[in-house]
Amino acid sequence: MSLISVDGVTKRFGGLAAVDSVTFDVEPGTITGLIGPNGAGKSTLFSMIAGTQRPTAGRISFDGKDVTGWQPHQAAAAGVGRTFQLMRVFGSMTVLENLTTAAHLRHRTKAAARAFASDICAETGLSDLAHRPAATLTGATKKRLELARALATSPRLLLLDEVLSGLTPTETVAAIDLIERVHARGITIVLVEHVMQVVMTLCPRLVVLDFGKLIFQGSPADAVTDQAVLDAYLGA
Amino acid sequence: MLDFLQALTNGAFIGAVFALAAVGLTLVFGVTNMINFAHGDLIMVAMYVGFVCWSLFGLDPLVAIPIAAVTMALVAVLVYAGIIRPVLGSSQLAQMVVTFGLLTFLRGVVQFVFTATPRRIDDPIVGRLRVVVGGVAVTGAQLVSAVGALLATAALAWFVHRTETGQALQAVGEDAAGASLMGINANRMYGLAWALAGVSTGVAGALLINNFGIDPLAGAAFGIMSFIAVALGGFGSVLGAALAGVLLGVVQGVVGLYFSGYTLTAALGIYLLVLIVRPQGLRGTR
Amino acid sequence: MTIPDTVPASGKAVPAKRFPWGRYAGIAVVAVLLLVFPVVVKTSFLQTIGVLALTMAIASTGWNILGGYAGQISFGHAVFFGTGMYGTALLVGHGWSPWLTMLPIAGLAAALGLLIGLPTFRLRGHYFSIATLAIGMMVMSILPNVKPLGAADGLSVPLLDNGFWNITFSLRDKTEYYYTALGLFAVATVAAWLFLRGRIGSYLEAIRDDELAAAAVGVPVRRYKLYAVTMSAALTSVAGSFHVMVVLFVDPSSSSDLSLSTAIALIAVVGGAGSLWGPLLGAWLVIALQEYTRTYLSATGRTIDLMLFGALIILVAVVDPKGLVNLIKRGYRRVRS
Amino acid sequence: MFKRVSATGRSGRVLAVVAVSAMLAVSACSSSDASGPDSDVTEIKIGTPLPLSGPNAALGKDALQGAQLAADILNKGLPGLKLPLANDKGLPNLNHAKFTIVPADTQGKPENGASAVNHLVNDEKVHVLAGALESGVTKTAAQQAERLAVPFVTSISSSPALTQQGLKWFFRTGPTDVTYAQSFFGLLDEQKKKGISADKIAVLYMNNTFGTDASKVAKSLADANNKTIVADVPFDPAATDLTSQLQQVRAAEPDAVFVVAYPPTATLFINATKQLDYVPPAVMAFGAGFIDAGFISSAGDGLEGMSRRVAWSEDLGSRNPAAKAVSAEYQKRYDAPLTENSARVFTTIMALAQAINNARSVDPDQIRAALTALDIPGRDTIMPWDGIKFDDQHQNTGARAVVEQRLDGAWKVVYPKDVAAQDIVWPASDAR
Repeated sequence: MSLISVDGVTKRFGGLAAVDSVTFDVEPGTITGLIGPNGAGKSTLFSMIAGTQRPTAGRISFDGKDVTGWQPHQAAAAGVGRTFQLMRVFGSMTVLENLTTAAHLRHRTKAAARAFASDICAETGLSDLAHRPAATLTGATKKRLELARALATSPRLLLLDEVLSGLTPTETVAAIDLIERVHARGITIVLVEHVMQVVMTLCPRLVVLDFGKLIFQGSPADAVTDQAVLDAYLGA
Repeated sequence: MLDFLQALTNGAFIGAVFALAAVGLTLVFGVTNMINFAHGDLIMVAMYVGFVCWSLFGLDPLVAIPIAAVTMALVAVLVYAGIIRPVLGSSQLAQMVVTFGLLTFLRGVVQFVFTATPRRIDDPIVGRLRVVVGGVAVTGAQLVSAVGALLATAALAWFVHRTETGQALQAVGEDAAGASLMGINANRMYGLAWALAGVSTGVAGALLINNFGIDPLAGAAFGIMSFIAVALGGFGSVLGAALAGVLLGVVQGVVGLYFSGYTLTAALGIYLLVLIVRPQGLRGTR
Repeated sequence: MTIPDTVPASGKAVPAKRFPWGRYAGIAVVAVLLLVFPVVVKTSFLQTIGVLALTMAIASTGWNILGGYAGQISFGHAVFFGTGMYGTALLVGHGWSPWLTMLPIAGLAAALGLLIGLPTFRLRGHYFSIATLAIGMMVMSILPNVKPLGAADGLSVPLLDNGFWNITFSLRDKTEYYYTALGLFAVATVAAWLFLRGRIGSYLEAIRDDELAAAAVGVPVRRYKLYAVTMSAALTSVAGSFHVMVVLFVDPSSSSDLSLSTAIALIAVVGGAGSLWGPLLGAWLVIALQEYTRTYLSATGRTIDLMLFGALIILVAVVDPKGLVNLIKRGYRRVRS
Repeated sequence: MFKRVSATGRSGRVLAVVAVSAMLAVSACSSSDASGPDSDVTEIKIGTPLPLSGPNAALGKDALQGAQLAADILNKGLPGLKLPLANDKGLPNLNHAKFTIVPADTQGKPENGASAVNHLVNDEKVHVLAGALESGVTKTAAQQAERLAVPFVTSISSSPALTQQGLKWFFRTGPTDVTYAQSFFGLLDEQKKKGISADKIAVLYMNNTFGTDASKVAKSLADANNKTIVADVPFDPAATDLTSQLQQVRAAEPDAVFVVAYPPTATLFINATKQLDYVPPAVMAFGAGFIDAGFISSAGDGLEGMSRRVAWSEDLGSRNPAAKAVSAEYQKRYDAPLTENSARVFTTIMALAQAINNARSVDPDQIRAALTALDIPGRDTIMPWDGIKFDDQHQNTGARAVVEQRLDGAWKVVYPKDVAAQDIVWPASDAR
């Protein structure tokens, strides 16, 4: 049974539909790339899955349960971790405190949460920065921290919103490596990206949106030959 | 019935002054996205400016209006450059606190210089004027305050909505970064917003001393009313603030006629009611 | 459902934090200072400052939980302080011991906090602050019409026999009052510490930093804000309960004035919002400044206390919005490194 | 970034300076009172808690000046002033001890009233207390004095409740609202005898301790004197307009209106009467508003025909030689007219002086005894009183109030008959 199924989901802002009756499933343990030109509705779709926005129509189910229009904290509790396109770290906290806060979701006591947080810290290579205030980090590190923070909630599904964009080649490599290690642990991943080739290498399956409509889903190989996709990207 | 009309008119007239005060406040909020808790006390300072003009140079409040306006514009710009600019980047808490400090400081300075003794302008030009229309009486002072306030409010609204600079002002308010990309100097716009707020307080102060006593706490009531008006009208909305100001005046006038003990309660009640039904205020968009 | 526990193949471990000698030393020093103060300082005036400072410190410790940690800046906390004053005054009038009144009244204040929180927590930033300010003034404007609370006249607390159980002592020497206040302050601070040290603390700070992100890591934002206001209101009302036993009188202006609300907030801010030290530090500085100038400088009718106070607030906000505590910490670090 | 840091450093120092100076200041005063009360008295300290800053600072200043004038006259004398102890240069029975006035600011806040008294007694070591203005403040100040067992004589606060709490150390030389109100009702009865309708009364008052107390008294007396309250109109002390409230009064068509207001709202009241061009047949003003010099000058002819109750009258003063001399001296010194508040406090200090002189000691119990035994005839005061003699509640039975009416820009006594300069002009509008 699929972990997420999005069924005819629509989101209208005033008149225009940012997401227009989109339907697709995500199987457990997969990496899915959600791509499309700017304003295609990727982030909106994300926020509906993560509960920060409520669909105007349609149905979203997680692990077989209807979760349409749930609250973000409910999503997190159910096992949906996410990062934000515009980084949203807890600026006044240190890196470790950021992770500890997230870890509290599954670890009630401070000690346990801290221990788990330090593990995540180590795994994501943030150990050296553990006691740095998050506000003082560079953009790349903030993105990494966001990913780590999502991990600290022990999610089953990770929604990664442009975690790779704006990284230097070396940083990108490191990030991809991290994502793959996370995936290796059986966490399902859906990521929104612009950087096509990355998505190609990372994701066996793509979902392409354009003007809020789902125009393609399938393998990267098929995507590059698909006319609709090409039109969307080459703006023909 | 006649009583009701009279109360209505009174409310509207004092409301006009609230409106003027509120517009200045909402401008600062709309552009710099911070609340100036010292707004009412800037009005108080303006009242003293008018008082000084009268006591030293024998200038009538009417003549003092431009002087007060200019002086307060300068004061506001100084305040902005001196203490507001440094905190624009910092937390909302810091910004609120700074204006609270300003409020306390202004009251302190004024009380130090003029002492707390209430001051007054002895019969200003409009003092003896009195108009009766269909049984509804209005004093010259009220008339002048209301008309002056409305004119000033209209002028400010026109400036913000119709002139190019005004547009720039709004642009900065909506998206400072974007605006600066368009080559607008955000910093200068912030200064301008404060200057305009200063003008509004100056005019309001000079108008008020026609029939109000002048003391270090004289601004408090108007400050409070302008916050509520701004929140009620929707933060940053010039028209909303103006309408809300008048509304507050009317409410207090009418309530005073029947439940005299509850005028302030009623004003606040209306605001809280709106708050629960429509958090963004009458015309706010947030 | 089962969640795959992601215990990772551990890479480089997190370096242990240096043991915070500074903090413990600080606590020790402050504790000693507070304890010896009334022994060293015999002036009733200064002891009174001590009592008042500690009382206000308790009140702003309450404010700090909501405003400093959860970042919900309230300008209506006088309502809770007033609840304490009126509640205790009323019950003591009915023969209760002031000590017994504190908890029930604190509970009442907490309930009030919930009541206020439910509608206002939908609002963010300035909207919330103005709303609390309005609610505070609303209460202030209604009180003079409430007969059971003495309307505009207020209530006087009947004078009880001296004794700890009655929180009534000789006025010749304020030492007993001082130590009672100190005890209460210690309890309040420990309570706040216990409340904040675990998950709740992290969650509140997360909410302050970024509500959206907080929700994304599983923080039920609204509920935790309500936790915060409950605790916050309770602590502040305890301060009121004690205060009314010192002044033995409460009326609308002395209990729910806007200036009281702002004082409670500003003390925390001057000292350091979001730090348990803030309220204590802020209270001593602010109260000392205010009482001293009022008593020794304003007999001329020309007061400079307002000016100084205003300047101080501006200075703090401009120099370091995190307050004096942060300045001290910085200084300490500079010395240390 | 670097700039910021350096800036912080600098202002950090500034902050430190502020903090340190506050501390220094504090420690300075801690060292100030090493000395306890000494055996043979050369100085008598009178503590005067008053609102020296805040909304009523102006009134507080008047009161303080009255006290200081009294002390100076007692210490240095005032040639030609025929009052007891006026020219003895100190207290004859107490090795010519001199008086010192020790003021303390209450800012008009009850809690400060308490702390001010506490500070005056414990640190300044004052022997007696005189003053407090707002009833709320006097309440807490009196409480504190009671617990510290120090005599406290007030003269301004008129809330009857104060002397009804059975306090042991609290005295009041001035009239209560009851006395004040009675003078008004007496006046109304006189009118009634003349066949002028004076039965319907409206009360327009601030919604604070002072206002509600005064109105309560007025209402209860109204019942007692079978008058009817036709309008009961409280208003927010911070109101910005009183027209609606005055309309409410007008609608009830009263014969007389009792007004209780502090200066700011008193102005609003006058504005309202001007705007509505409505002056009730009789306006009878309680309270500070209609005593404040600044207000009176600005209200101008807006005041014409309105009446106020006072415990001291310039009009009468000009007929009482002692009062004349004192007010002349006051005018000379502070170049301001001797107001009611200053006159009351002046009188209180003079009375205290006599009590302490009789007591031959500054021991609180002895002073208290002397106060209870005190009996000063009216002619030995500057007040239009029967004298100063405290009843078992420590309320001065001799305190009287007179009613003045504003006529041609001056206050003329119109009640009671025996001291009246002329009959009241009724309805007030005839005076305009």
